[in-house]
Amino acid sequence: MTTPDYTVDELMVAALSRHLESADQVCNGAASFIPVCAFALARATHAPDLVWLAGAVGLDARPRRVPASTLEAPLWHRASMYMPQLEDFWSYALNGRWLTKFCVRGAQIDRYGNANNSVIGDDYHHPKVRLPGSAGLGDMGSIGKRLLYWTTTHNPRTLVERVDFVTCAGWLRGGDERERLGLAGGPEVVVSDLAVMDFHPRSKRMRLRSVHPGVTVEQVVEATGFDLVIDGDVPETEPPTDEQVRLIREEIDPDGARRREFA
Amino acid sequence: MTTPDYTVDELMVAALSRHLESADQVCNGAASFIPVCAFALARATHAPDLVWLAGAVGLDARPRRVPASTLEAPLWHRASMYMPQLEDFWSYALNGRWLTKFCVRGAQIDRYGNANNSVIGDDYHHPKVRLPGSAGLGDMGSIGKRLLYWTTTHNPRTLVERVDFVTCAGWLRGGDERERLGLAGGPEVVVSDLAVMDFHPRSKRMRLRSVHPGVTVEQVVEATGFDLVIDGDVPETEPPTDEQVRLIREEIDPDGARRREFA
Amino acid sequence: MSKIMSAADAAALIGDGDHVAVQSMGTQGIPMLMVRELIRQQRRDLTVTSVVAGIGIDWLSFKGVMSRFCGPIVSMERFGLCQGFRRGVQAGAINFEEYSETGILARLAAGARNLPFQITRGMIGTDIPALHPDTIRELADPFTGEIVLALRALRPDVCILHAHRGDERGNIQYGGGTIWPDVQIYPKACGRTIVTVEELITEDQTRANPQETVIPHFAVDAVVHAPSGCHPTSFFPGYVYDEAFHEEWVRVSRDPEQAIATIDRYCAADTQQQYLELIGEAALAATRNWRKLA
Amino acid sequence: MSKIMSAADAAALIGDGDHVAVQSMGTQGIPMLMVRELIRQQRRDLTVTSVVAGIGIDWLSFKGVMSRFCGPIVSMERFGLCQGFRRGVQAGAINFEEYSETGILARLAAGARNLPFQITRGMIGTDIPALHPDTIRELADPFTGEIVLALRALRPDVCILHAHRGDERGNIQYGGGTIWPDVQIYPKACGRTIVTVEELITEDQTRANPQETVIPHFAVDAVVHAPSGCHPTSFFPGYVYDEAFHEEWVRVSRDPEQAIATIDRYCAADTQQQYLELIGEAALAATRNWRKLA
Repeated sequence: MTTPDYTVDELMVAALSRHLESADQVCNGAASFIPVCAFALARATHAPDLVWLAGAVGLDARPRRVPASTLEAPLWHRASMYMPQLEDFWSYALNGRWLTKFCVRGAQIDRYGNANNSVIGDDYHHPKVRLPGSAGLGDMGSIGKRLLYWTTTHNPRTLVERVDFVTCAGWLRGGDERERLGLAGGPEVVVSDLAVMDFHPRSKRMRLRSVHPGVTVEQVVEATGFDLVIDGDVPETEPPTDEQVRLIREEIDPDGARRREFA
Repeated sequence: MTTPDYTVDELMVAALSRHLESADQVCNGAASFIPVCAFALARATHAPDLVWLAGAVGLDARPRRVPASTLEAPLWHRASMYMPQLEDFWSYALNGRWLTKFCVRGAQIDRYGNANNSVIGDDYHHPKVRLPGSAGLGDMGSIGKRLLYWTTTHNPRTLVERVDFVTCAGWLRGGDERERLGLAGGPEVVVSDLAVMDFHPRSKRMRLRSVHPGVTVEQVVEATGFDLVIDGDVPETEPPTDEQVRLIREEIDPDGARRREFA
Repeated sequence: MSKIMSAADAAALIGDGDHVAVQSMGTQGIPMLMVRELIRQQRRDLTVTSVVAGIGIDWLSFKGVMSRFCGPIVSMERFGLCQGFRRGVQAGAINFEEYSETGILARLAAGARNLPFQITRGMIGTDIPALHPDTIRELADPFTGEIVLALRALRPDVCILHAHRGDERGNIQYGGGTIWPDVQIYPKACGRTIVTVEELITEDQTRANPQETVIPHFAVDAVVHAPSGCHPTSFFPGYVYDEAFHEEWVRVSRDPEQAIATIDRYCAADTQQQYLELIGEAALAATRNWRKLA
Repeated sequence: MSKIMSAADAAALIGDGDHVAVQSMGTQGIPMLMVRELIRQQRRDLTVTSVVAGIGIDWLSFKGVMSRFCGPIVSMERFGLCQGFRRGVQAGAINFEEYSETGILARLAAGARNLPFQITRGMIGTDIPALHPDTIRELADPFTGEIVLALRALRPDVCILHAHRGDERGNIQYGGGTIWPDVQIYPKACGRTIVTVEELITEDQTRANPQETVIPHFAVDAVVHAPSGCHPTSFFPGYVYDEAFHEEWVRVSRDPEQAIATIDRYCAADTQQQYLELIGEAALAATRNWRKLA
């Protein structure tokens, strides 16, 4: 067996990019290196018309490379529009017709795809750890977006039975609860450093779809804080092609900003 | 008796300007030549800091002279800001702290200072005359503005007992009705081509305050479609000073745009 | 795939009975090329929304294209009432669904943001709310009980705008002057967006001045090249309204036959170029002289 | 009467216990001169609202100036959590009144327009609404019965913004890049407005570029000259964030004593000029090099 010529960050970028199409418009928030690389990879390969609103500001930006921040002006280099947030960005985001997919990284993600970026601990007002807070997550889970989760820390502290606080609405308590509240969209996929998950169509429980090359199903089960749904044989996650790896390393992110997510 | 060296349009401009102070911010709408001249006169004399948002767009504009339109770019020549209407103008107008006075010309104005710019006739859906419509009037009467009316057609068709349709909320049916609806502001003055009126503090009925030089109280009563409140002796409207007339004719409106209102 | 197309192809995006939001600010910024094209294609039964409708609505009224106007005002400002519109309403052929400015903007803002309604304090105490029980309701503030008006979301089928520049992807730029609400709100509230532009530019030119882009390409369906496309209305800073044209219109529009003959004459032009030739270089040159008015 | 004043005089417009909206977008656009001045003047018990709070809020937290934060997020983006803020909340010394972005923007938009509330579809299904029974209520659309969330109007006492240029009347101009919501909404929602500016200009210069004016003078109370006034955060297009400064802050802020000593050292500067001398020309030059990051 030869050592594969890619690293897990590149695998994740390629896996996430597969969930993006030419007809989509996406934006990114703070410290979102893997999504930003995935958008660029999708645009360079199978989704050339994917619209990317860099930092929720710069339309179709063409940064020379992924910079050290995904929320600063270097990211929206050569954009065709600097979208004002108040009237424009939020109107397009709320509208329902555009920006229909959104990538989310939560400090906690639970079995129904709810995410927590607010507090760790049982008492919101006296938390063990105060996390940064909702930002746009508190909106994006509720306004019809198809949510694509990523996390570089697939472990029982991140993937939990139930989030301590629902900052971002996923499938709530599963089944049709989301639908009953009139919420469209919802979580579709979780790309972690070990595996790719989706959600069971009826129960809305997180389901193991593939394990990354070199990772076993048992390792994933062990690293997950709840029982994953496992339907039959679990295939291996498709590895990035040589060309995808080359694009990521040479064209998109030569500085390796994506590895900041593994600090 | 010598012929006075001013015309009624100049008298009206001077009379209206007396109701503006340095602390005010005002804007103007379409075909508002008398107010625009009054703003300029106030700024040139007793209210140098009066803020004028030309055409609800151009902040502190300095047009060379009053142009043929009060809603086109020549009016906001040399402005210090082009105020976007959607987010900025309407926020400042609704806010309550700014733009607290507004000049209104209605096709009909009634004894309680309600104005109609919508339809003439009893049946809204089958009007005798379809007027241009509410524009901002339907807002300005309801959002706390102090309303300054002007009209160049003081006759029983303009000054009516009851407007056929309330496009702009005045004192409604008088007394405290406006207050009971929670509406601040309200009509304060009516400057016509014959006289100056205000509103009785309690009943809110229109009250004759002064008649223009050369006009008798009887003529005003005759020209008004309802019984004006008359408290004792009615003085003469203060005529414009020579300097005011000079400013209007030579500096502010040398083309006589103000006389378009008497067509 | 380029979004640049002819006025005729763009007008095909508008069907009989559609609700069309048309940019208009009295004598300013009316996309007249598209107004003429709707007349040429004999569209019927349109509802039109504008902020301050002007000569364009008058033409649509005379030619029977529009059966309903939804907005705050129809007026050519210093040139007075639109006679075709006035007659149409008085005769019962056109329905005027009248709102205040904050009223129509609240309806569009709700549509833009996929919210069921927006609120305003405008119109309270006036006779306007009672006209519209289906789109204006009193609503108690859940915190204090205070009464405000809720305006129901409006989502027109299509909008027509005019701007300074557009590229083939559909990015639209504004190049000076104030931003009217039309440009900011119609593309979000309306199902399809048609923009006529003074100038076609490349995407690289768009990227050179991203701060001037006001509509992102993904919200635009058609870009139509229309130099002097607002004539006889003004479009800052390029040209002012055509005073003589409007005055002639005021004169002929007193008589429906003359009015229709006038409209037909201009609508006979197959292209914007032909239309501008009909207008003549002398008249166009006069509209480029701001000093005449300033 | 000129509105240009010193940071000290501007800070006098802010009292103990005030609710202060502070411009902030993570590592971008924080009016740090005024943040330092509030620390120098030992303000207490402030509530601060920001869209994306950053290092400024961390300093106010460490120095006990702020007892409540009202907004969606506190983060220095790639530099991580604000440790002083985090400790303050965990210790119960600071209350974090958490809203989503559309939530805080709806509250401010209502305040800006003197409306009692604004609605959003954001936060439905999350645990956030239940935290705020006094400011978030479910509301049925009066037309369809659909449930949305009503956000109560917020009217902070004062706001602090940073912009490219200002004149003595108080007109404020922006000169490039995107317009953050702070600039558009705080001056309308807040009782008083303080703006620090990179450059002082004359009113004639303002009139030469009216399309760049973003706040009218009548909504501005104080203009404070602050070249590089957002350092160590960025302000497009003039300068990027100071990477070394932030990294050093991440290091020292793990230890409250070191953190406070660091803050005190910079707050000892009496003027912006003195502060910039403390930072040093080499560090400032590095922030003017966008290429390093782009």
